[in-house]
Amino acid sequence: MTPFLTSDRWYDIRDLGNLSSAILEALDKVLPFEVVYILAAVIGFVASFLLFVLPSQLFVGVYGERRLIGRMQSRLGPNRVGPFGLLQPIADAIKLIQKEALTPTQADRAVMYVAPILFVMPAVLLWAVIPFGEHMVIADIPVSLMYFLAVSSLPVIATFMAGWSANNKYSLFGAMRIVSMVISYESPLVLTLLGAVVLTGTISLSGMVAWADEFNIWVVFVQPLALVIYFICVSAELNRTPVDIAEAESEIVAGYLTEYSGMKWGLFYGMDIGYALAASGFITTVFLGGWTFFGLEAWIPGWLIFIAKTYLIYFLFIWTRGTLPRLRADQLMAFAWKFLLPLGVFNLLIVSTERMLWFEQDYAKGLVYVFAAVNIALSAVLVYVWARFNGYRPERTPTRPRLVKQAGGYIPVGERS
Amino acid sequence: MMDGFGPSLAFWVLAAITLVAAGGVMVSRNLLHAVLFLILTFVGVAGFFVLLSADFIAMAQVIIYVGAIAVLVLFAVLLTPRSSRDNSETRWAAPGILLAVCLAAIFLFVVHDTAWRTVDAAPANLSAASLGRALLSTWVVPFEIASVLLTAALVGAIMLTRSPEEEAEDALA
Amino acid sequence: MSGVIKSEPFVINIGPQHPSTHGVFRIKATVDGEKVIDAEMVMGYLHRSMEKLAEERTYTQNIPFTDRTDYLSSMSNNLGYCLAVEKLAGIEVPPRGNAIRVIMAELQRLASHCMAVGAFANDTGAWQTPVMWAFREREKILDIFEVTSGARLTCNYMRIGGVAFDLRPEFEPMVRRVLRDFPPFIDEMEGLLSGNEIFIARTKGVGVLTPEMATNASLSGPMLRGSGIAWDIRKADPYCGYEQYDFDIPIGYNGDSYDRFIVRLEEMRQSVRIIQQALDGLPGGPFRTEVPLALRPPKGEAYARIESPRGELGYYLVSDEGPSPYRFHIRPPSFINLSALKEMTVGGTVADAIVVLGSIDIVVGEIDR
Amino acid sequence: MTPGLEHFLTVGALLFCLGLAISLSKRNAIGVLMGVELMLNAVNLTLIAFSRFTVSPNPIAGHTFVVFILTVAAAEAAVALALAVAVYRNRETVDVDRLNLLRS
Repeated sequence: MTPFLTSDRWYDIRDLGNLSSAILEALDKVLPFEVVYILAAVIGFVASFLLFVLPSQLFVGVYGERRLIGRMQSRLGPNRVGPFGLLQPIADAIKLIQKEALTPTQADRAVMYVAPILFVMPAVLLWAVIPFGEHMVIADIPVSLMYFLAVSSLPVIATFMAGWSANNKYSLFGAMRIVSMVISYESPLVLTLLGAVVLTGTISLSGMVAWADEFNIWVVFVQPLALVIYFICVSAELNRTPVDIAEAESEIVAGYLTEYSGMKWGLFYGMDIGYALAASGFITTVFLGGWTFFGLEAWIPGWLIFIAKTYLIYFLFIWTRGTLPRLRADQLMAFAWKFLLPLGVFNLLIVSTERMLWFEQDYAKGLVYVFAAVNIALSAVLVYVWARFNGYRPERTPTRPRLVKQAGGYIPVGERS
Repeated sequence: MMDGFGPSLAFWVLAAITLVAAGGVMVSRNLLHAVLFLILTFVGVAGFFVLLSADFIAMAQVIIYVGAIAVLVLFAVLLTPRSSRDNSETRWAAPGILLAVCLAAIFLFVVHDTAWRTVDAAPANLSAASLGRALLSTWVVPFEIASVLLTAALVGAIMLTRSPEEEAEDALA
Repeated sequence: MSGVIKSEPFVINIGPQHPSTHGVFRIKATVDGEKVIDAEMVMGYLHRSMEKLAEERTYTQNIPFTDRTDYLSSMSNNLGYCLAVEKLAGIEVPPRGNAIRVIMAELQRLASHCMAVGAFANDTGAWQTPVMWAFREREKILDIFEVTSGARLTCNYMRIGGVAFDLRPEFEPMVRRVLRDFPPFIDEMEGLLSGNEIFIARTKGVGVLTPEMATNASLSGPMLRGSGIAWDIRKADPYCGYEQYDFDIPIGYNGDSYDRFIVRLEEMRQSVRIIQQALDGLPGGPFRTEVPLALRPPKGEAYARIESPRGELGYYLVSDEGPSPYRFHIRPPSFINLSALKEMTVGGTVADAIVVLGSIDIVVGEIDR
Repeated sequence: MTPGLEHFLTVGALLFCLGLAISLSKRNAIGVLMGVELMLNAVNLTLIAFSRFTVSPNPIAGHTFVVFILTVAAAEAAVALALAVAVYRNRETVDVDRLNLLRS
């Protein structure tokens, strides 16, 4: 049958707790094997959804993000509904459901209705291949990294549909921007992931975690540049500030979301967070060793480590959002093509060379630590040199104006007053 | 081997989705709708690839066709003006469709009249790793030529779409 | 601008309801893809006919109107109007009144520039953080205004011949606290924005005003100083005893949005210096010259100008010896500064247009009056 | 009914003919391009089906072909769309019926 269906490691609920494993073992005795197997998968999916995705979405994504951003902006954030304002996301959802879902008269109604649904589906599908812990992956397919990339290229279509169908010029701007940005950022994104793939020699996410476990080093230490580029690219694809040009509030009102209201808007908003969380989980799995922590996973459940790392990466998303201004659309394009893409190619060259050396040394365990040290230094140098080459001259931008004592006419630059 | 209810159901659903969506490309008057139907077709074909144990190809299909080509087409549609976004037929539509119908008849006849020698079990070495090995050993020359082709296409596309102002800007620089 | 996307030209309305127009202002921009090829300013959505209404009220009754032109710097507007009336009627202001006026005007400049800098950062896309930080500091100044005049935004504090009330005892510690808190805050903003590569990329070289363009459009304030022209009414034509205080005029380098931003930041530092000096040397004595409530200035005309946070704010009054002005005219800096907007936006992108509009720091109440 | 090689080939043939009909009948150059993409997809489907079902010493060859077709399709789409945009810029139309500069 297909690799999707034949993989022998489905989601195994037994890792989550003894109660469910007891139930399943009891069922195993009375029911046929396949039924119990599928039951375990379903329970595992529901459990992971209830235990991780939904709480993350609501309480880390919506509440935590607003609360943290509030603290960064010296305000309190939501603190009225429930204890510490924890029920705020639910109150928001109730409000959004009550609101009327408006559709402009000249809008393309069918497309406008379908777009939010299409936007939600990939966000759920993405979690299928992320390993929460040992054997705790819903579909452990051999090409899970490719699967993640493929599925995460789908929401672009939905956002484009949303922007185009509303028949609003701001929405159309958002649609144009997101389409052009995704074309530009897809290539450095895939190139940098290729670095991680070449290093670990697998395109299975479980395989990558296993690699990190085997060599006792996370991919990020050997591929620091790849993580940085991937983080920037994925922020661009997810429309997170500082690269949220598709829904840039101060420029094009809300971009492709301008004409949406009610729960249709809520789906876009909620799933934006869902995609950021999924990307955090992906970064954790590929670059930060997934559910392993240098042997600590023997004492702490792996899924707790995974969730902690995911939230840490998500905090980075929140932090950049709270701090940085937004780049212009053409600057973003130039950044992708002139800066990130060449750096990704350099990175790939370096890691391929290292992989070749490593192969000749018969994958000696110590060598990877040498690579890590070399790569960290090399990445810093590369970024700086390439930035200088691209015209990065901070010393040419004075941060203080000139001061003069007397009022008068024009004073050319360089003239003492 | 394609036994069992699941693969059968998957096949029929995918066939329906793919062919209906392809028909949608044909009949929809709005060019944007046609592109959206085209994307659905691509996804359906990717589903077929999964069903045929070609998981790497399926993912590549989604990444390249949906993530890149369809987005490019959408972009091109946006760059052409609203007035030329209809998807109507030319005067020569009828002969073209007739030709396609005839061809379909021939194809179907050939497909169903030939006694194909088929195997039931999927071949063992259809994994991504063996594909990579094949690409870099047996097929390494076409592989390199394909990369040259891609580069040429990239450069060519950039040169084609440059506007006169940009040429002037570059001439000054 | 070769990297921007092109399409067929179409018209896009930036405003009157738009998050970044700072009020009900509208730019009718014709764009080709993202590139702005034509921009038309549409204003008047907030017109309240103040100049005509003022002809029906007494000189003192007109002071609250001036609060409501530039509602972000009501103190400066009060001051400009009172100076014009005093010039018309020949009234002297006691030294304590002048010093209080200077402190208030400079506090108002701090508050207004906080708003300008924060909103500008918001326009570049620094989502809410700088603006909230700036509001935190502005709040302390508004508290001072509330303690002194009873109102936070529309203070109505200046009177013809001085100020409305004397300072309260809480005033000085509160101002000292502001003076203590402000320099670190400005450094903080500088660290957050001035050295930020993205911020520089967004603002450097955007909306460049050459000195010729700036003078031809008769711009003033930070707009003019950003273009490298050392011009400040406080130095060129001192009022309220500004000549006693030691401060510098910050001027920019190329006249782009970035220069206007750093000029505003530096002006806040200079304002802190002025307040420090004025507070240290605050004279005693009366704070107001008593003038009749129904003032009838002699026949004639007067024009008084001050350096408001946005530039040269002028009030022109004509008296026919009646109890109310025969003609009342405001030279609003926002309105005049806006005249250069088209030249600065055409050729850039829509995103640039927003940044340029933010760097002008308009207040629509003042444009439409 | 259990799907076999014939079923996949039928879908591929129908898809190919639909693509052909689209590319022959559409007025818009982008529509023509979409038809071509459909035909390429149909060919891919057929190749993968053969590689999966037929007796072959080297079944991965079918996959390799598909990889090359994907590459060519990407290049073709980029160039064709660039052509469409360039043609529009010069002729103000992408209607293939009206691109008849060479007609006397």
